[in-house]
Amino acid sequence: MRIVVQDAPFDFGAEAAAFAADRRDMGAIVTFTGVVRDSDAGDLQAMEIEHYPGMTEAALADIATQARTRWSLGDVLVIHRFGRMTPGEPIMMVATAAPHRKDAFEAAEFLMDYLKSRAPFWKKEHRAGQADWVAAKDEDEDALTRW
Amino acid sequence: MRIVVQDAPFDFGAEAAAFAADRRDMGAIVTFTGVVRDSDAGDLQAMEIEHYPGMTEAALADIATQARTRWSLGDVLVIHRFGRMTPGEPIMMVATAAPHRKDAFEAAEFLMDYLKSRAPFWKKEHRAGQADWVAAKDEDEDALTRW
Amino acid sequence: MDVLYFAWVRERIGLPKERIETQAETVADLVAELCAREDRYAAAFADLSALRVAVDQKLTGFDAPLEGAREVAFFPPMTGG
Amino acid sequence: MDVLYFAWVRERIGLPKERIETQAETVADLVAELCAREDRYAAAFADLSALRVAVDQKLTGFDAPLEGAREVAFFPPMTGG
Repeated sequence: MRIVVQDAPFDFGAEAAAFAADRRDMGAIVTFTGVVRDSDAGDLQAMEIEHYPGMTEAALADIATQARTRWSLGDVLVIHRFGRMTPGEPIMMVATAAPHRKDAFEAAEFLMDYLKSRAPFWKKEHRAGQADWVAAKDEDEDALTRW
Repeated sequence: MRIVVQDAPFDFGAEAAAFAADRRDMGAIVTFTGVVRDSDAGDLQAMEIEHYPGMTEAALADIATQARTRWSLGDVLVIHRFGRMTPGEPIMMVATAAPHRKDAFEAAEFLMDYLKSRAPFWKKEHRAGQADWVAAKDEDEDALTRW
Repeated sequence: MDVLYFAWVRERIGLPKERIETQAETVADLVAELCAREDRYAAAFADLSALRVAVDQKLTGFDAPLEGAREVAFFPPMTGG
Repeated sequence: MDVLYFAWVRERIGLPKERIETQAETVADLVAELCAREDRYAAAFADLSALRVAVDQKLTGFDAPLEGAREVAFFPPMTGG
């Protein structure tokens, strides 16, 4: 299990390759990557992510440990950035390795659902002349009820 | 949309990185990779995959097109190998890009469920002195009923 | 018509592909014709529930008509992914 | 006790962290104390349903006791991922 919280960009392909390498006993690897999505108007200049140092790492480790308890997993990776990033840049990724695909998929979705609403990150969108905090969505909170 | 059927190994990290690159309008990228899993006894020498040239490509394209009809997707990638491979080698991968994570996850799971039971591939496991065709699992056929 | 066999169906029948002249109206009729020919066919087609069939590279059922078909393939349930 | 503010709560109150000496028994008591101090606190805490609280870096509710707590943090619903 590896949890990384950093402001530096990360190399999604290299992380995915390293995570998947030499998994002779894990038939299924799932990755999810969140990318800074431009606004529909195409005017997003930057996404800024604030976090709560200390609690962030603890919350992510707790979520990953819960996933390992609930599903048969060989390994879990969570990388989440904070600071300023531009459209097209990866914000975060999770990866799961499991003997079977159902466990790998469900655990990755569980990690994402919890990470969205239970890890202390806050997004702010910067457009020309204005900056707005992204509001939490009811559907993200509702997504937790399925687990 | 890209469908690849080949006997050569593929570089999962490089394919994942290329697929995820420059997705300014897609917030969510999901990948699934299937890896040759060793037997519990650790005696699997090779996995051999037979396929039906022509029908394979058509079936994969049809499954990917169905996914694009059912979910809001920006792109779909399917790579599937045939021939002989050893434990730890990637057999296949799918990747989906979508504005939102729910679409990316569901479409990737749909692709996998259909690809398991509706694309003309057959696996044979080689162990010391014997080779056995892998039997289809009822649970893989049952997985289709959820879509 | 080209008839193709894959996986253990291919192994049991002993060849991957053959050209067959037939007046069979459905896949089931073709199977009956083949089974009447030689034991290896009868052995391969003994349990149709363990087999799948594609006509012109599309999955279909054993009651599918063969009129106009150029290619019929028999194989076990698929195990991709 | 250290009190931390994040995102728009931090912006409204005007600082990320402060040390507060308090006898408040619960988080709600602490919020009432802060609101009584200055308008910017009252503005930040006007709608508690729009806020979340962590005591010693664990998410909890506004009725949570503060006995022994070293750090309390207030912030809006999280938007990670």
